[in-house]
Amino acid sequence: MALLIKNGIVYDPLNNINGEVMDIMIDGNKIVSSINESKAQVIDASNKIVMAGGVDLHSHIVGPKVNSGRILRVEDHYKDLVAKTRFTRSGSGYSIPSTFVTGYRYAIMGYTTVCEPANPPLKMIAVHDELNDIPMIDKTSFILFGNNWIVMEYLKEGKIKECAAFIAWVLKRMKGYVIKIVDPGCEEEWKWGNDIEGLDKEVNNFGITPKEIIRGLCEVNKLLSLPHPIHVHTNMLGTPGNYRITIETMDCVKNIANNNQPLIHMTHVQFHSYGGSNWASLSSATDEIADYVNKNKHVTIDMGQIIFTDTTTMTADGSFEYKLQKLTGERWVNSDVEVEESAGIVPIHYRRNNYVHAVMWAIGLELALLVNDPWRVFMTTDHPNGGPFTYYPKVISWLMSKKARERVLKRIPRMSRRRTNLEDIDREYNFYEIAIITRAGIAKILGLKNKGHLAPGADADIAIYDFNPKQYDPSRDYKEVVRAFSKAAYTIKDGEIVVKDGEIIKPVIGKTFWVESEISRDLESSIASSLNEKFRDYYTVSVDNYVVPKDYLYKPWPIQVKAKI
Amino acid sequence: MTLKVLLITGRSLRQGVGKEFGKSDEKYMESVSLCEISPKDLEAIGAKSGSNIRIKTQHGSVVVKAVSSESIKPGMIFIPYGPYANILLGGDTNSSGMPTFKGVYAEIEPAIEERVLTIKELVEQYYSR
Amino acid sequence: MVIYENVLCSVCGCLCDDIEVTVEENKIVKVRNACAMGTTKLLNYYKERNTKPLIKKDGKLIPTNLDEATSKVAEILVNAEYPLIYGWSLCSSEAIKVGIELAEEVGGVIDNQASVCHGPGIQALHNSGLPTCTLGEVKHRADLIIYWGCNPEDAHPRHLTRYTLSPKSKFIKDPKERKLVVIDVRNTITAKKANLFINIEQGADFELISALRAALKFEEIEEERVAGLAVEQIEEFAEMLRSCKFGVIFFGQGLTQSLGKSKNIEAAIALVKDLNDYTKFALIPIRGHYNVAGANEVTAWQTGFPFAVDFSKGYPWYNPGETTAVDILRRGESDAALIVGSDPLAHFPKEAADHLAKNPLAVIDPDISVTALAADVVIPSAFTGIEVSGTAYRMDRVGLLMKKVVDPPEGVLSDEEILRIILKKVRILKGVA
Amino acid sequence: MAEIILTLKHSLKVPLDASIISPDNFAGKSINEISSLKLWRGNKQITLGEVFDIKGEAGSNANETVITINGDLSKARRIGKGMSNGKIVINGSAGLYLGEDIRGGVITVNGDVGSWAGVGAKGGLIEIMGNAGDFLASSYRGARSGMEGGMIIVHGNAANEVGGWMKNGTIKIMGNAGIFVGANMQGGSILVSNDCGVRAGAGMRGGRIVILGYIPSILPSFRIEEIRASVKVNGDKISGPFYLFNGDFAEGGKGNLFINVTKNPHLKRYEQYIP
Repeated sequence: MALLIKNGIVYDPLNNINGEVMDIMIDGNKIVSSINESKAQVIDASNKIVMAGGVDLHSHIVGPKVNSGRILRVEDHYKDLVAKTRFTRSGSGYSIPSTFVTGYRYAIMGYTTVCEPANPPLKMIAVHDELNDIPMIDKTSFILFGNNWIVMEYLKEGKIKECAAFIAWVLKRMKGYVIKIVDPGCEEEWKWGNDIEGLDKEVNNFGITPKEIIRGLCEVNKLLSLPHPIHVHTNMLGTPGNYRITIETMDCVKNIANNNQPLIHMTHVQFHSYGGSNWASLSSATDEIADYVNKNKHVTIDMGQIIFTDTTTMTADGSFEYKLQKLTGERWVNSDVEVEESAGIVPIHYRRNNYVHAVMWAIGLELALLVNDPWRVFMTTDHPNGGPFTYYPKVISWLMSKKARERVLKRIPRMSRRRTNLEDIDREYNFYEIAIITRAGIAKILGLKNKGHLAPGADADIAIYDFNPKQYDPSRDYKEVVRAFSKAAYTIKDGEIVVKDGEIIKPVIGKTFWVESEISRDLESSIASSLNEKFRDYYTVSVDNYVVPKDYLYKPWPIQVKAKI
Repeated sequence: MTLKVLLITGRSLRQGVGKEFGKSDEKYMESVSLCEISPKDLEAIGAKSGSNIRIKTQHGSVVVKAVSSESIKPGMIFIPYGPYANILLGGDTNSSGMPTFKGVYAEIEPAIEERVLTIKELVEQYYSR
Repeated sequence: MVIYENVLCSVCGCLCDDIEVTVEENKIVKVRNACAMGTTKLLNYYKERNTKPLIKKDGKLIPTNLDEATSKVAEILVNAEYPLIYGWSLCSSEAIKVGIELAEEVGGVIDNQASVCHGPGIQALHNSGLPTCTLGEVKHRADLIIYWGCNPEDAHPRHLTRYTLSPKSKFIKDPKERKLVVIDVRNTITAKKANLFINIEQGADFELISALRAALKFEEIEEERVAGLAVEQIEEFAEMLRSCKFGVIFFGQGLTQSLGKSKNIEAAIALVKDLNDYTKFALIPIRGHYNVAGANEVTAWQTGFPFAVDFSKGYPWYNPGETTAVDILRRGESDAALIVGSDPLAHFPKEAADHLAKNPLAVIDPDISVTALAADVVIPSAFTGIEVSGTAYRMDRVGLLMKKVVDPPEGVLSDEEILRIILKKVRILKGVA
Repeated sequence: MAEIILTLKHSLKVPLDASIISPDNFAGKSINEISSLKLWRGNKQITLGEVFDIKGEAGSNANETVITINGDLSKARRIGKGMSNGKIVINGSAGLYLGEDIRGGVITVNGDVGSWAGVGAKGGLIEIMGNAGDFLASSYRGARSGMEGGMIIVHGNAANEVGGWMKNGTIKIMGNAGIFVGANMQGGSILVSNDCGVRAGAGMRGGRIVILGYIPSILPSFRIEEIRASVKVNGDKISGPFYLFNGDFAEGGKGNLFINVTKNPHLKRYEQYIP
């Protein structure tokens, strides 16, 4: 069906459109350059903002760890129960919403694509079983490789091609999109209850260092021509003084870079930008981090903003969660996955009057405000680690309004203000930049050519927000920003109106996409045949039962790339 | 004579195999209509391994076959999960959803003259509307 | 003749995936690698089987067709004000998804066997968390394996050989490095294999754990004996726990069903947390049916709650003790029930099961169960993992895809298909189709 | 004081969510308005008037309103939810969550109550003339915060886990209590006038539990401190002598367990450990 969005105020940074009043035309599930207007359904978007559908780079929405979090936090659901309606299923929300509610709440905010950032391959049947139940949005999964025995063994032996072939095999068979690295090497140590510090200590039994793992996987990523750089949650998350290891991580792959192309994405950098030497002396080190990012084009980052609320931390960084529960005395889930990864979960309540939490809050915003190039910093809360994704409108308002930030700053501890830079930063984002850090830039770094923009040929995933920049000033009227971005006037998914006035009017099923990097036949078959034995020795399941068949996905959507091997 | 014991119910391999033959199969019935008991207690009530005994709790009473077992401590009996054990168990879960399947006060006595009901007879006797 | 390799076994929570099944003319003639339960199921499942839907007329179950039977189930559910939909541990994840949608549509309560199995462990998780791992972690690292209140040699016959004592390990070169401890009230066949058998007093697990936690903190225990054991023995055991490289406790219904129930598991979790200050330790519930873990997973991601979900007010609500099947039945609160892949008349205390038989009752099951004998309508379904494929979750929550190796009898549909027909009929009756 | 009288019309077959029955919700409303208040019976939404005969009148505000309910309400849940003032009298038994989140006022039940009575209580008085179920004045699952204030009196027996995660306030059980009295308790006082089950105070980190009758055993993670002549509960002095145990030190706790010496001769062996 044809759809005409008339007279919208369009922000489409990938096509250099900055607030022009124009029409967007849709035919079927694509944006087109012309339609038969007399047969099209018309949406009057005058005095409203039109953007491509939002894209979330990093949000823990499915997987065994997320679901353990759901089971852990029944009391969290009790305060946010969601009844069924004519169009929608029931569920529960707050920090770890049920699958249906997750899809609905994203769509209501105008988001149409979300990346689940941390799944161990062994649990991919579970992941896709669950992803199938997330309606409304397109989604994908990042696969954890940073502590994988087979990866570490190949890298130790210097078999980079074999390592790349193995990773291509996993991404294709298990239906994943990105090489995700969490606390490289250290999680293998944590599986013995040990800790290693620094990037240059060898992992016991494997004779390889975290730095070698990061560099090796960065090379692999290049060899496979993967659409997104390695996605790195580096070591020592959440530890005072960790900004040094963060810079060291970014710097360790610098000489692999060419053409100034990003080749490492550092995720939820808020948790990795701490100065000081203990919690009492914690300070912001965003000056150092932002300075490095500004000077080095091979790096992109996302914020990992925290929100003052009750939420749940969950990460493949199991050793961090062990330390966090010792610190807070909270409930603790740990879940180690054979051969591959670890994971942990601890509830947390970020409080405005807590010195540490207030510093963390400021750091997230500082990162977005001090990195000059919005194409290399993206908005996330590392949902639900920093806070539920439903707080994105609030984060947008903080970025757009110094006044909104000051309102919070006035109520945090004085010492937190002194140990951070936020008070002195005047920068305010405009809608063009907001469109970059919430969709255009993210689609670009994900290598999703049909997403994040509104030119003909793009997927017809569109958000329309009821905010008139001629009437309101986002700097002054930041509450209007929160209102408008919380409930999209319209969300259009694959050419259909699925949300109107902030309510779901049509439930749809989005695609699940993954990457298939085509490597040479010989290499592929030699790797595949070596796996039977490896699986017999290492796993408790056979290769046969490990892989996820394509038709297991409700709406499978492979993305092919050509490898260099 | 009558003896006071603690009743435990649980899985057994025979019951696990028996259920796979089907609930109407004799092997299933045989696997769940028995009670493991220590030789000492069996002697104390004057019964033999293989003879029928009656078990009573505050919730009900049922006849099953006694099986002498060295792995059971005196003062305790074991009945595999199944319709016979259920007659003897209460529905109070202490608000947990879980009834007390283990550690129920019971009395046992010989019932040489009595017959073990088939599962069909059991359902008809205990559950008919 | 076709030989299928790496078939999944649809009996217990081990979900062994290495079964070899030989099929001749749509019949399984040979089974390799499976345990006694698995072999028996695969070779006998089709015998004495009812393949016709049954409906009760004049007090007797008589054969009918699928259309009449499904209409009757839809009618029973739509007419109820508080229907109970129970079972699911012998169904695929795909069927469970339809079951949840059905429960939501009719405003009923959906519960699964975790309720009377590992539900207390899940309640403990709400209060305490759970340090755990997959079975492969145990295979490679565990030098101390504890079975507490469970007897895998009877209930999960391949557990020791596949996952704990005997499998090939990357780090443990000599199997003798592994120590096996069994804590039980009975000297079971598993206990007979143990390096150390702790014959505990019935119902005193919580006391033993309290004493162990005290001993780990080097606190003096002001008692001579706890849980039937000398305090010195407890202190020695605490030292054994503390000094292993990687320890794991598998717990079973000896903990979940004894005095204290969820509190026993909370205590065990606390013990394992304490132990992680000294070494690496994990806790794994040893789940019974092949997809009881999956029933919890799917229900949790769709509703936020793992079992016992009450949709009567349009949104999901959960509280074991309130919304669990046995409690609802004992209080006499449900007014109809649909049982799928379960046999509560064989497994619930009579006091609870009685109420099921008093109200309209429908059963979907491949077998004629004890419950089916008392039902108003019975619909036979295909065997998942033999006649139809589907997803199941191992006791450590690893999802696996079960294969189909033979065709179901003519006219016999999967649980999922039957439930979809019922859901459609419910929507027509409610006028929302 | 104005009184509203609700009389059950038919016996309840399925659960009734009676959370709207509270002085706060009735105050200032006419009989007609009260009759047409909506509530859930199973999966059906009905009006209060369909379930109860309603007579009398409500006060203009909660503290002037008394609600009397007659009938077997053991399937009615959440009566008096969140009430802040006024009075509810139930002539019969009540179901689950009686007085959930009560903040003030008085609930009297001339009968038994189901589990989770007084869960989340922050104030007020609940008096139960019969027996109480499990989790009396305890916490919601996963929430780790039990009763925060007020008083709950049970004249009969209470089942398991009385006062779990309790923070403040007073619970008095005049009869017997089940196992796990005051589990994970953090503050406040629990008095059991008669016997109680095992594992009293398991996981407690603070607060006091006073047992006047027999207790089969004390957890091994408690330590005897001394013998006290008397103890105060909510300002009332209760004479002993009492063994004072401290624990649960598995949780590094500073809770106090007072056990009547004369009713528990089997605990005499602990006296050798008194420092």
